[in-house]
Amino acid sequence: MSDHSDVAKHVRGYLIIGGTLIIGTVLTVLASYIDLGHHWNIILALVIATAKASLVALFFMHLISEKQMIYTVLAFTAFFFIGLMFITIAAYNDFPALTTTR
Amino acid sequence: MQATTHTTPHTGAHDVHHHEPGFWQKYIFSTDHKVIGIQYGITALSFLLFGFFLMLCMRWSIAEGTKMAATAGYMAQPIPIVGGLLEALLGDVAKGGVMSPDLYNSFGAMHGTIMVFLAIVPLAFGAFGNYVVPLQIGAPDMAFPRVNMASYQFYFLGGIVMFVSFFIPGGAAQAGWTSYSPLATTIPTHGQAFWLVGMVLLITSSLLGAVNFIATIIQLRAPGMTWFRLPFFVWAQFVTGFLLLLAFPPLEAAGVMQLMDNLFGTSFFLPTGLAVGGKLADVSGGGSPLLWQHLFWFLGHPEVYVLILPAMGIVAEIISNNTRKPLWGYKSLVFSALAIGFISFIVWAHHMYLTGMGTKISAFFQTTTMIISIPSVIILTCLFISLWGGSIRFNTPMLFALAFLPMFGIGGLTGLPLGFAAADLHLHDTYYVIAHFHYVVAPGTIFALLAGIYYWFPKMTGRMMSEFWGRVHFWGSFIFMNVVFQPMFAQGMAGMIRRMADGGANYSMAKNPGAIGGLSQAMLDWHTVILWGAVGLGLCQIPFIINLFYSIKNGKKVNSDNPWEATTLEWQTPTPPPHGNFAHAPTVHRDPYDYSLPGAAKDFTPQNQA
Amino acid sequence: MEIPYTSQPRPDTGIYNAKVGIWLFLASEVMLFGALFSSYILLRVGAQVENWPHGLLNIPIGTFNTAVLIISSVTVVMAWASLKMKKFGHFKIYQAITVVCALAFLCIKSFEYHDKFVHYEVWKTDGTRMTGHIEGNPMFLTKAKVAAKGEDKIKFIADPHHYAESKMAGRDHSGEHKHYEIPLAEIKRLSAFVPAHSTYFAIYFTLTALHALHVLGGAIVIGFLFGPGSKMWFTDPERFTNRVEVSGLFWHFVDLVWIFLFPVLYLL
Amino acid sequence: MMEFFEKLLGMPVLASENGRPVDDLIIYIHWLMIALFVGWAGYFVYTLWRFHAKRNPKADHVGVRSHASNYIEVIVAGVEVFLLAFVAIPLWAKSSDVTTVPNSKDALTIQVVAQQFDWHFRYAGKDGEFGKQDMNMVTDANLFGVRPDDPKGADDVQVSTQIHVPVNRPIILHISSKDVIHSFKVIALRVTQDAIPGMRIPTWFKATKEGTYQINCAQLCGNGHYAMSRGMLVVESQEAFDKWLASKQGAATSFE
Ligand code: HEA
Ligand code: HEA
Ligand code: CUA
Ligand SMILES: [Cu+2]
Repeated sequence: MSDHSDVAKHVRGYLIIGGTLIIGTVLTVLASYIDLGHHWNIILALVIATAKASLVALFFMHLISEKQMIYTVLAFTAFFFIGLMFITIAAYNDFPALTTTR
Repeated sequence: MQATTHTTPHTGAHDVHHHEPGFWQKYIFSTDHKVIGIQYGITALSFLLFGFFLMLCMRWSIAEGTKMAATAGYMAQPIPIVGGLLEALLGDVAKGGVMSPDLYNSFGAMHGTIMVFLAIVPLAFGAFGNYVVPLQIGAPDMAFPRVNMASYQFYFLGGIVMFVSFFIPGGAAQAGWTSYSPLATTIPTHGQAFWLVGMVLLITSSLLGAVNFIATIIQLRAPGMTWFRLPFFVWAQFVTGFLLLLAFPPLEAAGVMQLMDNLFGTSFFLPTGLAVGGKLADVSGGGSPLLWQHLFWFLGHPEVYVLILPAMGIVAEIISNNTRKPLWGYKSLVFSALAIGFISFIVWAHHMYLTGMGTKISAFFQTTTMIISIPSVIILTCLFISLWGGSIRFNTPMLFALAFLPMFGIGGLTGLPLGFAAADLHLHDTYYVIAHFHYVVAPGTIFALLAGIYYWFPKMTGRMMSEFWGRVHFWGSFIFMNVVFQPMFAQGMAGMIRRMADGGANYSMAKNPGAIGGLSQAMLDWHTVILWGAVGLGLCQIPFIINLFYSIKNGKKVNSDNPWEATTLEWQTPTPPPHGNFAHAPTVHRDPYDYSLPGAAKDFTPQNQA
Repeated sequence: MEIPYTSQPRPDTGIYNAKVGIWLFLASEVMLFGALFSSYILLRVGAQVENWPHGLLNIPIGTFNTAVLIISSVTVVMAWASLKMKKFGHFKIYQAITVVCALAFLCIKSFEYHDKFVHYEVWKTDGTRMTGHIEGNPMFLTKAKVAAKGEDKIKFIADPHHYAESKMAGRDHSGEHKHYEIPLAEIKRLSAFVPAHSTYFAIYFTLTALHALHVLGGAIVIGFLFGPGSKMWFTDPERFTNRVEVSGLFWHFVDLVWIFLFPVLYLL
Repeated sequence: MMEFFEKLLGMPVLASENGRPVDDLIIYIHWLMIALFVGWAGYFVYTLWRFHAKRNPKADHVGVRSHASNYIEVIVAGVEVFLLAFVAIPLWAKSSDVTTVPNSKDALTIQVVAQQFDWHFRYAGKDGEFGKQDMNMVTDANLFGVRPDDPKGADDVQVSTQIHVPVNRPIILHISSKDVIHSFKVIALRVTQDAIPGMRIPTWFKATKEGTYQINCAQLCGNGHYAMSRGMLVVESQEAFDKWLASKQGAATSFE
């Protein structure tokens, strides 16, 4: 993708991000010990996880500077993944009135 | 390129003799997309025949089952000819050559599985896709030849596993091709486990295939082959690739989970408070049967478009070629195909209306289901209109391609009532559904695939198949297909439930004279008609099979590399195409279907002609 | 004709074949793990609290393992960068570390698994429940298996606390490890923390095992490119670098999945 | 008109109020289908004859120039939208949501549990209230997971295979299953609902004709699926029904 010189530039970035990820991990753990009320714990943990994940995707996987084609593919994938997850969950929250589960 | 317009037979042989690979290298472990395509083709056709054989046995026992209504008590009839064989091979489930309900259920489940995953998809995607796509886009081969070979080998392995499962104690899977839990888990035999392992292998195969196809179409298009110069067939395969790539993994996940349920006693799909005669005493419960259905149909619906899109592609190619004019509305065809691919990911729960679905969600899925019917309407309309103004040649491929249109039309139209939850209330799980989808996949897709075989056979072998026997094959198949499936609409509308080992005899008026809403004798008698229709259908395939194999060596030689005078690139190669396909890399100068160009010398102008 | 763009990017798309391939493959992987995550959510929402035994996993170990994977991810990208900068030696070192990390991860995971296999829960007929160990730390016992061995009771060392204490009535929470002899007659169900124990452990083992398989696969590929595969550097460095990049992309994805698995399974 | 189409489509007898709109919907949509089919089929046959290479040796590169087809597509879409918005969706809301059952105050509620390969039913009894239930209590002996500690359950009536319901009165069924998925279907009453273990899903119908109706199991449920046909639903006058229910009072039912 890129010539040597700016790869060299990136190298420091990679190490910094690596460090950030470790810190993020520690944060998640600590956050899980303080009780912010069940939901907030979940949300916080997922936010941190998402942040870490995007770091990996953007920099380690170079998504920050990829080609159109790949963005397109991933956009569709993301869409269908969200569809699968949320429509299914929605279906579970929309049973006919008086339906009992469990 | 003029060089290729007069015949150049056996270039294949010439081309490869400098590094002559051995038999195994050349035919079994080949990485050449053409050989792999043919491997796919032969295997898939054999499975198609096998799947049909299963169904013949089932249809026989259904037709016999109906006899029981009239005379009180179950007069089991041994299956003629093969009954003894089945007993010998399968043991108790076929005692006395009679089809037991268990055997009926395994045959039904395996018929569905084999037809969908081992016959039609491998034929439409694996065989035609592999052979034709690289040629049509002017590529030397697939992007990843070794992955391509692996894809076939996984498919073959999956096929073996599925086939072997017939002979294990208790026989093959019995829970339908949909394998709904908890049934799939409560049946005490290991057939289901084999089914799941087989599926995981087949899914892996499709994934490898899909990655390869998409990468190939994106990366290996010849110079000048822009997106909107791709033949429609390539577009169809492209969309199909994405469906397989993104819809299959959820089923793989579900398959793994059901495997865990069956082998390690987990409860992914087993709810609390299940009481199957204490059998499940030791499971934790807490799972959800609906979860399986969601994951299955998330694949299941895109899968059905995997079955139809390549067929539409083939039909489009053949119609354009034999009307000697471009497809009408090429762009709307392409965008419709893309739309179908996209929307097919969000309609899956129209298979689940009766699993207790609230107003909001059902409204959503009814709407998306209606939306997705529109692009199909557009595609068919375009194909119909493409005929207008053409100069139609009625050769065998064209006959099959033309027959596809009304047959798919009927199947598609009857999908509409099923798409409305309230109408589905009456039609769900009746023979109406069976008729609906068989009209799309059997007289629909199968006809398209046969058309493709007759059409590309000369390119693969350098010889033509017999035109006369082709017509015999066509008219026979056309008539009997309808004899088999048309009555099922009536049966279904009358309320005949599917997957009944006795064809609904137990619900007949004869059985319960007192009850209102039983099946009339007339409805049951259709079974006999259908049985003989199916037998006739089978007989009509004999001329085809003979024709196919006979013509490889003895068919009439083609007098050019382009016997159909087609415009697309696969016809601009030597016949059969050598390893590496093109003598020298083609450059594309024009749209895929430049037939009857005003002022052109001939009534067709190949894509690579400046 | 030879297959084009195996190492040079295609002008109009700007990518070489293998990269398109791996991204497509990763897309399908997203759907695979996506389906499992959805299942996790639905199972969890559907479960009665007292049947959702989380908090039993060893968080420090989990954290450590996460760190191990992250480090390996850094080394992978560094390895690729080194090749870009024509430093083959560095590449070797970094990839070596990666492989070691991968193996370390797998070892640690297998110890975690074993811990669970010998840790039990009993459901007594009187409705009370206890977690703990059985004398001699046997694996995978169930009521049926005990009976099959012809024994009529188990020697049980109870944990001081049950995971669902706060939420359920009628269980045993005296501070210390009590020893019991529980007759089979009093046992409704006996299960180690194996997949069959509950939907939680079912999904936990499925997800982590599937992930472990990916780690193993990745380790093998990277190991190959580190060892025999690396000869290619001297014949076709361009293409070799691409291979390393592609294997790296896969590895990062495996890491990325774990980044979600860890909080979801260990912490929440 | 409607009758004609019912004959044409060969629809089975209809004996319920809720079934009427279902049949109507099926008929409307078939009008659209028939129109499309006949129209296109006619066109199809004509073109094949008209443009046979014999009659039309030279093809026209462009072909159809008009955009008539767009109108056809728009019309199809239009009809579908209409059926969706004004027929199908409202109808499903009505048939799936039992809280909106017409004059539901005098509705009769029955619990249904399917098992391989039979049906079990539970009436609330005199007090019109069911005893409490708990899925964790479900066993072969206690299919409904009834809590013995609840007095309300004392007068509940449990029967197998055959149920009786009063005519012209809305009946609400809470359908569940003990083992695998079945589907409760009475064709003449146009009522269908999957019976899914771990769930209790309500549906309703209002029979308008007295008589005995066949209960179908419409979901593959094992090797006895085809023979799960013993279930019968008897629609009778209110008086006859009351008498029958009284006769079942306290009569113990065994579930195997
Ligand atoms: C290739 C396969 C295929 C295709 C293309 C389709 C296409 C469609 N299917 Fe079908 N379907 C299946 C295969 C397929 N289906 C299978 C296998 C099942 C059963 C699975 C199981 O339960 O085992 C099924 C079941 C099924 C159901 C569930 C039924 C039930 O279980 O109760 C539903 C419900 O919505 C449905 C709807 C549709 C719709 C709306 C379309 C639409 O896409 C159709 C759109 C097409 C048209 C509208 C035709 C337009 C044509 C014209 C306008 C021209 C007409 C002209 C002439 C005829 C001359 N299908
Ligand atoms: C692609 C899918 C596909 C195809 C093509 C078919 C094809 C056929 N199917 Fe199938 N069917 C299903 C998918 C398919 N089916 C599914 C998914 C189910 C539901 C299963 C379930 O309930 O779980 C089902 C169920 C099903 C039933 C309902 C069973 C029941 O509910 O109890 C019936 C009943 O008649 C039936 C009949 C037929 C018939 C007569 C054909 C015929 O059209 C077959 C035509 C084929 C031939 C005539 C063979 C031609 C052979 C060659 C050309 C080979 C040449 C060979 C060489 C050269 C080596 N099928
Ligand atoms: Cu019960 Cu089918
Ligand atoms: Cu569908």
